[in-house]
Amino acid sequence: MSLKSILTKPVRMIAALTLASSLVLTGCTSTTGEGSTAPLKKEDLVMVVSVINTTNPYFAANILGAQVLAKKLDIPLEIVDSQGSSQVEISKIQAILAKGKKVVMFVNTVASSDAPTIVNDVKAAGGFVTIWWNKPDELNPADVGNNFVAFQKHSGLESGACTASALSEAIGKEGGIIALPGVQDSTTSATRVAGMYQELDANYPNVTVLDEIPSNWDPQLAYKNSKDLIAKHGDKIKGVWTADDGMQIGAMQAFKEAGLLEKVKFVSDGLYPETVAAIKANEGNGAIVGETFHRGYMASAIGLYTAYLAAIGEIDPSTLPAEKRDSLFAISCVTPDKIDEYLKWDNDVEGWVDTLIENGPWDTAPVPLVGAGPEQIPTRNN
Amino acid sequence: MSSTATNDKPRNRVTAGQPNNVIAGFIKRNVEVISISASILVLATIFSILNPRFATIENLQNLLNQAGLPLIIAVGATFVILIGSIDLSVEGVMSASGMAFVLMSANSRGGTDFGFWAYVVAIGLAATLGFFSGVLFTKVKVPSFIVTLGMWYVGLGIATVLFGTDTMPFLTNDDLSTWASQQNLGMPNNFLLGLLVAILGALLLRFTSFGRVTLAVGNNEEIARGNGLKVNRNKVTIFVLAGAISGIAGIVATIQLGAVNPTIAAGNLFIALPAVVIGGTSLAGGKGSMLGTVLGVILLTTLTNGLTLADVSPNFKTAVSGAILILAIVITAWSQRDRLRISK
Amino acid sequence: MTPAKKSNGLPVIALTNIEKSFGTNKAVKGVSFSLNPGEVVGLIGENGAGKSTLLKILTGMYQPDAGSIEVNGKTVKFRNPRDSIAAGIGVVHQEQSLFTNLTVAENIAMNSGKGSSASTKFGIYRWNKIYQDAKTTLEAIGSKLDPKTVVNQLGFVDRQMVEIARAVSADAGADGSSLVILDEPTSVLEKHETEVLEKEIRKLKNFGAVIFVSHRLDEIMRNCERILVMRDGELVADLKTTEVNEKQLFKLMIGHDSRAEASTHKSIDPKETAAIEVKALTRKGKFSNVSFSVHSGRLTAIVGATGSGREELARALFGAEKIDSGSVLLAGKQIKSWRIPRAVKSGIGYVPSERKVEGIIGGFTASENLTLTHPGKSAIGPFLIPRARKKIAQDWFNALDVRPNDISQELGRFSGGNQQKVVMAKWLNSPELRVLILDHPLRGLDPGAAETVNAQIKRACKDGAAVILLADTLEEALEMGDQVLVMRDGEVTSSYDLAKQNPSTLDLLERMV
Amino acid sequence: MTAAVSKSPAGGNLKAKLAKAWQSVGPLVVFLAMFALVAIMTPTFLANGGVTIVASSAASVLLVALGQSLVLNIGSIDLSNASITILGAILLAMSLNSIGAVAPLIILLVVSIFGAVNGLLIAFTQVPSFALTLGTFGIFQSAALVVSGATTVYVKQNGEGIKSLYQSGIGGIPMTFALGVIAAVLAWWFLRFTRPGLAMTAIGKNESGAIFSGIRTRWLKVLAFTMSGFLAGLAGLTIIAQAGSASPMGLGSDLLLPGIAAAIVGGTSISGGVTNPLNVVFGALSVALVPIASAAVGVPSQAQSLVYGLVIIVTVALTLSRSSNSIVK
Repeated sequence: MSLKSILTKPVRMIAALTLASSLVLTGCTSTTGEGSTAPLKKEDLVMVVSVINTTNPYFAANILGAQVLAKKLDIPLEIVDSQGSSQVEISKIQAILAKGKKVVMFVNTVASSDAPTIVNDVKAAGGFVTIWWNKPDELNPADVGNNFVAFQKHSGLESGACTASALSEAIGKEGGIIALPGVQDSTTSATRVAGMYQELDANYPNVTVLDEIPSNWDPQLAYKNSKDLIAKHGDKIKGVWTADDGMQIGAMQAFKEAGLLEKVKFVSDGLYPETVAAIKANEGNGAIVGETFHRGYMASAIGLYTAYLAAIGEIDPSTLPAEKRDSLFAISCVTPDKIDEYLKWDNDVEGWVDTLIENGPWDTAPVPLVGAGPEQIPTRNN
Repeated sequence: MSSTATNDKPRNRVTAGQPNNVIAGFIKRNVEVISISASILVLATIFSILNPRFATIENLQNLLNQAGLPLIIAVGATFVILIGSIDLSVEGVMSASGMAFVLMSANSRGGTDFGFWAYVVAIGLAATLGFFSGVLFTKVKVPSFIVTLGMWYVGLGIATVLFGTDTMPFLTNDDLSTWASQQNLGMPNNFLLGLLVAILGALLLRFTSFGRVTLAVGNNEEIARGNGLKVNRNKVTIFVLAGAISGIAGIVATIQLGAVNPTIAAGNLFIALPAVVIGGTSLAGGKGSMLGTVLGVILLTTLTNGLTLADVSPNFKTAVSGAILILAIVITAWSQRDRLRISK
Repeated sequence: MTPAKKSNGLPVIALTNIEKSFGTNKAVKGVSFSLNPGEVVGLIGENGAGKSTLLKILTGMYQPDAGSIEVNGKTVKFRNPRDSIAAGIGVVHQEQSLFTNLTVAENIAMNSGKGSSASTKFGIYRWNKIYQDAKTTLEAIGSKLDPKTVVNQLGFVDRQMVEIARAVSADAGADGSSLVILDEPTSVLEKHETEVLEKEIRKLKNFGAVIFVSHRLDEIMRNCERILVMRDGELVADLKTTEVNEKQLFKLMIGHDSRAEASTHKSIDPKETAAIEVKALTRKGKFSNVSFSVHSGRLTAIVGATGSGREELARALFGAEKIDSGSVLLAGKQIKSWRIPRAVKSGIGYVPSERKVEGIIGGFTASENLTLTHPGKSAIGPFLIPRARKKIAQDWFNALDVRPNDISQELGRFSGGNQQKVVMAKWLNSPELRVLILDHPLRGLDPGAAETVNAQIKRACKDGAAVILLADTLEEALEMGDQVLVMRDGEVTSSYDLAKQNPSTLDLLERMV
Repeated sequence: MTAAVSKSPAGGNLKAKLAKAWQSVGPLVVFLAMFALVAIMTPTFLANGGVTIVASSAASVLLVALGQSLVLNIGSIDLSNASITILGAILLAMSLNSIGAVAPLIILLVVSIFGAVNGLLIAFTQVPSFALTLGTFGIFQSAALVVSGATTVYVKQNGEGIKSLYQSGIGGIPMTFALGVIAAVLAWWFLRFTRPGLAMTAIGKNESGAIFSGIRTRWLKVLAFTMSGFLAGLAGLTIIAQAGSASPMGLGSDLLLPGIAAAIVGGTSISGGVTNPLNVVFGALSVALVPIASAAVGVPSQAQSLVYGLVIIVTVALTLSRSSNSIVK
């Protein structure tokens, strides 16, 4: 068999396959049906909360909120664990849709690009869904229809700005800091990082970011990267900015081992129970100087309740104003001295959910609706 | 993946002890060790030129500190690869044992502190998973690749179940949670532990019938059976050993972080495996050394650490280490190129 | 390890009515015999006669369906190789069975699971003891090998010695005399190497009894006092060497007389250009400045001792070894960048000595193997026509009387002789076969198969192929060849045109060593 | 199955025949059994297009697995093909926006070249594929991050044709999966009825033997890896079809292990020389079914990866081609 025949082989296969696919494109049935928008009966409904994994504190809280709401509304609840994989997420959601009940769904998407597939499938199955945190900017709920009730999130820019200023103040408005973003292609992480830079450029010209290493929301990786950065910059590091508290745990451990915990300040997003504990224990003599407050149980409850209202016909998404289809909810800057004002919510999740049901999804303290998306990531000059 | 035809039949029938000089022979025998050591030196020089801080004591200690965990894992992996098999379950088994360990030690979730027994149970659990891999592999004849792939998820599952929905458990004992990076003889504890495991592994390989039978099985399993060697027992033992070592690694990982979640071990396998291969252990089995493995781990850790210090954009890091991996194996294999050579 | 054991008069081993069958076919039918201490007994029979099955039973690989085995008077059952080794039965395998990555000493110790008992204390290896034991064993069989050398550094003869040392070391566990089985130990050796080995074999008596399996009847006659002949799973003869001659033995094995006709030697037609011409061919360290030519229809036999470089030369002609200088001309045309695929395309065929590794694809069916290189009508361009393939294969199977006559069975399951027939057919299936290179084509073949293969070689010649033969024995070379080249230390020392000259084996031997 | 079996003529033969028979139907039977189980436990699942769901999520796995089994068949392994899929998908998304409708063909050519580079390096530097493709895996991954700017790339125009592959189908089977099946049939035909195909299997069974049969083993290795790259590219195409976008960590970024698992569940031998692309189809379906099934029948989410692991082991144990080689590694 000659070399020529070998090299021509793939070409032949390409030809054959493209021919085949072009053949099947013509005149074949469509599997995506039309989404219904007629009000549904409560007993036909099933609630679904989809999270990236079940062990991260934030997602655990997502599940908690869903469970509480489901109990209050007395609707069965299903949990989808994406195990960090878009494919698993999508196919599991499809599997639940296939079981026939009409879904009221809250999805914490693994990647922005999962959103279109999910909302289309839910639409096809006649369910109602809200997406949190990640979706393509082009994907406008209004364009999809009532079944994609809303996209909701807390502002990442604000989160970044708020932690950045807290950190800068704590280190005396000057000096070097390091930044540990999350997964590189996550818009959540990207917006928080952008917010940080925006704040620094605007108000803290003397604070410089020495290094920025994505650490994939992974404490272990954040720990490793921090170690390298300590070796690289030594005591030039005055502060550490991380995109979530999980990575902060790893970073703090690294600085603790280097004996620098007392000399360096930390800020991050999410005020996880672990962080609360660290603050209460006054780790590193007040090492943590700034946090943001928003809660997984609040997010899931808001998302599910919005979808629920649309499902039973309480609200008609098509008539809602833009900010209620693509929403930004309040996020609060927290300094260690006044975390207790916020923790009170955690002590009474049930009570909070009651007020949510009472006030509706858009104006429940401490996370009322504050603006409309999509968040534009500003382009930095320099 | 693994060649079954051991094709080193004597082509040229001249009895060996070829007259070419001793140095050449030595180099020929230790080509891997020498070329890796060389490449480590080269990299180190380049990095310290790019960033003087690379050569500082602090960084070198940090480097060893990061080498500790992969080193422990790589030792187990070496044994498995020596019989031409592979163990992908490492990360899952690590999380399972790590989770068990923290939950049985003094931790932020409360619960009783079983002290010493926490270690026993954690390593025991890991060894058991290894045992099951070994049995499924030898008795049911499922390729190690797939058994251990499955066992990876099983371990992960166990960890997730143990974790439940509660908060992330921290080790509350500070001496313990900083042990890994404490220095002794100028070297961090976890690296010393890794070194200890490696030395034990080397001794096991050189001075016990277990070790020698391992080499024999790796060289030619059929002959080994024909000679009445207890092949299956040897294989199962290896997987139990590898499991136990992963268990130790799991404990070390949790100690380093001072806390544990199911993804505690993420990414470790794909440092350890290339390290073993670069270290000159043949994926076909029967050929390899612990020294090579140790050097392989140091090479890769030097690389990742150096790239960070050299301000290489994170986007390019994997590419660079990938390229270096290729370069390393190509250089090692170049001398042995031949038109009849079989490489899987 | 003490030679000259106390013999309690009982037979070392006694088999009675051993039966073994696989599925429907009976491989061994009621075989009984016994061996006394100090006896060297030859076991002969065609491939597939049941020899190897019988040996596998003796070494515990298979369990007999019926019959009993006694060792030194005690009835034994071998559930696995370990049992048989423990009973003091050692084997020198047909294919070499050493761990090439371990030392000589370890290979000897590994046997009998001694690796885990005698030579270790609390599981810890005692290297000195292992080296010591190995040294004594090696000395006992008169070998000066260094126990510390790694086996992959050794040549064939030395490896064979290690095998023997390991075989005799097996008896350490046994009480009473032990049995050493030599399964075609000489099949891979050159004539003069064999002689070295045979001396050792005679020494083995001291350890007990010896079963000597070989296809070379002359060897059997030389070395054994008694000869057991097997055919179709039965023991058809058990007689004293003094009572028979080679012809009778052949008849007993095959069932008919040898058909080897008197050989005629074809002479060159000066006008025609040689099918293959080699000019000053050199491969550093292997062979240098080799020149010769073979005309189509002629057979050139190349003889030479170990390290004469003739294997390397043969492989170089096939493109399997790099050529440093010199040139190869096919029908007058010079070939550039000589590699195997090019060689095959230009009509060269090569039957390697390492049949299992290089000659066949064991996992492929016989028909796939047969048509893999030269599909003939079984392929149009790159496309295969299975039906045509089956026909081609079936025709060859009938022509060469391959047994079992089942073209869709994996070739790896056939006996060596029948595999070799298929390998021959694989090359002969090419219509434009110009040159056929044969590297020890009869190695490990029984006389029956050898006859068929030789017939095919002659036929290839008649059909106009130029054949280059690396023969097992000088006799073979003289019988088959039209021309004989003698090589020593990588150089051609002399060349005989048998159409004109008529050298003796001695003449050749002189120029070899 | 020990050396003894493969040597004993008749007995081994019988075993071999049985094994062959099971080999040809095993993966199908196992998948059907699992699917039936789900259907019984949650009847509505089947009614509401469960088949469609499984098929659509199996499509990309199938294509990657096909490439993998072609490489496994020559006794090598390709750890880089999943990263080629992602890179290909990203390049496709970008080029659809820029150069338009011809983009798919160009991208398929490009990824085939990526595969060919793998093959050339392996064939001519003679390094173990496991290590080498581990290296190129890293390189392709970086490339994906760099070209995408570490963010999601959306198909803004000219995407309709490709998207319809996912949205449309025959009898509820999306075209993406049908594409995979077509590829499987072609691969099967190639391996069974062409000389290069047969020669590849020969390499997997005994490379030395193949070399001495005059087979161009080097170039066939290159071809196998080229095909693996090409099929990985097709998988990338199905990703675009499903998501209309691609990102380094998004949909399809975790296909490597499922791909290998699918190949082996489909009866492919990891030590080379044995594969049946048609069975890989069912291998892929089984691998895709497990997470879906566990969600459908309501396995507690905490325990799902545990179940996944066990099922993979069991299915392989059932579908294994044991007669292929005497030594399991």
